[in-house]
Amino acid sequence: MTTQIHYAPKGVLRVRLEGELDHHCAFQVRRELDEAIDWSAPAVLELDMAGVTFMDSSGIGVVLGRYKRIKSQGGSMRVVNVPPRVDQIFSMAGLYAIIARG
Amino acid sequence: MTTQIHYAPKGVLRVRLEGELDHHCAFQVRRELDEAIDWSAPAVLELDMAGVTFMDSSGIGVVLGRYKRIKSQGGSMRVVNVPPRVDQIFSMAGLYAIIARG
Amino acid sequence: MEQHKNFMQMEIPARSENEGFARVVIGAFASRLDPTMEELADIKTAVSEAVTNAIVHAYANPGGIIALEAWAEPHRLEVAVRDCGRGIDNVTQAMEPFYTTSPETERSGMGFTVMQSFMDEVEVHSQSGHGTTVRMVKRIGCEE
Amino acid sequence: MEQHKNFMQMEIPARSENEGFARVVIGAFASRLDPTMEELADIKTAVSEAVTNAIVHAYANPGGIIALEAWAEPHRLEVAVRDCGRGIDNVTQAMEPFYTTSPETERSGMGFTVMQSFMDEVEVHSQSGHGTTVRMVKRIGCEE
Ligand SMILES: Nc1ncnc2c1ncn2[C@@H]1O[C@H](COP(=O)(O)OP(=O)(O)O)[C@@H](O)[C@H]1O
Ligand SMILES: Nc1ncnc2c1ncn2[C@@H]1O[C@H](COP(=O)(O)OP(=O)(O)O)[C@@H](O)[C@H]1O
Repeated sequence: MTTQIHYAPKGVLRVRLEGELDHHCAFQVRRELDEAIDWSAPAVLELDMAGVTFMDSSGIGVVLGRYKRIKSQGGSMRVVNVPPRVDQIFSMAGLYAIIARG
Repeated sequence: MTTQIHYAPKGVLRVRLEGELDHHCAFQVRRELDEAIDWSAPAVLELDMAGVTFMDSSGIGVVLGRYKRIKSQGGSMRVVNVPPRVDQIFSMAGLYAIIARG
Repeated sequence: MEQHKNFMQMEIPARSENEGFARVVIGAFASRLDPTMEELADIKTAVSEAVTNAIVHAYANPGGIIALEAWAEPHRLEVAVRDCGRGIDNVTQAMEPFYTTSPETERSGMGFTVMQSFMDEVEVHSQSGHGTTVRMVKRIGCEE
Repeated sequence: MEQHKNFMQMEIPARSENEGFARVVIGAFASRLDPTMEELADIKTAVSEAVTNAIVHAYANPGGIIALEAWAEPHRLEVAVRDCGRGIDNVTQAMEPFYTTSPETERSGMGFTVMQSFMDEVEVHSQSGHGTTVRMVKRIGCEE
């Protein structure tokens, strides 16, 4: 799994995830995202899921964990370009009750 | 593995092999080739190997077996578009001493 | 051992780098049943959950082993993921959505829920201190 | 069991439909060593030969089992293919190019020769009536 991080204007942190998001790579994704969040203190974290070819419930933890972190800094979060299978798992976990889907 | 069979003019039987040529599919390839050989009694059998993505020593047996069959009918045989790895295995078996490479 | 069905049984160390490997193996094994892309993804996801659980929860120390077994018959794949780890005291509770004993490592507690929603049958056998077996069945190419 | 290297061990029925499956499995396992396409093809071809031999030669009756084992450490893959079949009386002779006991089914007798030319080490242990183990080593990412 690779993460492409873009610091957009107006405090939007855009991150594009690519590859398989499982427990094995969750640690690394989490670390990269948290570094970017702490460094840029964005108003909005936007996760672009278009390139995610596989995700299991480990992905729920990654998204929820970043949501908590950014919320504690007063920011918000959204996920965009969510592939159908990822969407199914996010819905199962009731994620869209707290995180916007762009 | 799929076989595409073309009966060309002047007694040339052209067969294009596609996929993985291993022991598991050797039986089927052999049967299809032998049917075509017996039916058309070609002067030349041309095996186009361009689409062969995997081959082990089972492929040597398939080629040698067809060579014997067509030779017993007075015909000849050639292999064309041989991918490097297939070529390596054919060379190892000394196949080009008896079968032309087009 | 089964002679009529085709089967496989594999043992791998309980290490996270094997999660992706287990998915490839079950995917390649299941492909002989000619599943749809969707069915294949269901199977890989469920197996990924069960294997990840054995890696995350079963063993306190490194060196533990996970067994992945599968049986194929027409229109039906059966998979078992076994460990010899700590086991689960209360399986009913463990299978509840959002229940997790590892919130600190960002486990969501949704592993069993994902398995149940992607497979046709999920059965968990566990004995405290002796290990856990998750047995799952997926019907393939059948109308719902 | 090994704890330092990563390993896998798998058992499958000695049926020809499993030849392709064994190639996918060893390919996926070897890929963690970051082999070149060429090295990967060498490994898959050699394993295909050994697995095919166990399917073709080892068992007189259906129901036989093949074990595929692999160990990965940096720059080195070790693979073993085991069967509990008839065994080989004369291993030296069996390994000669073009030697085959099954010419009628168009075996070429080049299986062991292919294994030897694609792998860095090939060792055959066999006991008449008890089975055969082919152990192979491939060094990966090393200059010749
Ligand atoms: N193989 C296992 N060995 C021991 N405990 C397990 C195993 N699998 C699951 N559990 C227990 O069941 C709980 C729920 O599992 P699950 O629904 O997959 O959620 P998660 O893995 O996110 O915690 C785990 O938190 C753990 O306590
Ligand atoms: N696993 C095995 N069990 C029994 N005999 C074997 C096994 N592998 C190889 N042999 C014997 O060794 C011979 C040579 O093997 P090989 O070089 O692979 O050629 P081929 O498979 O084309 O016959 C075989 O014909 C067979 O007699």
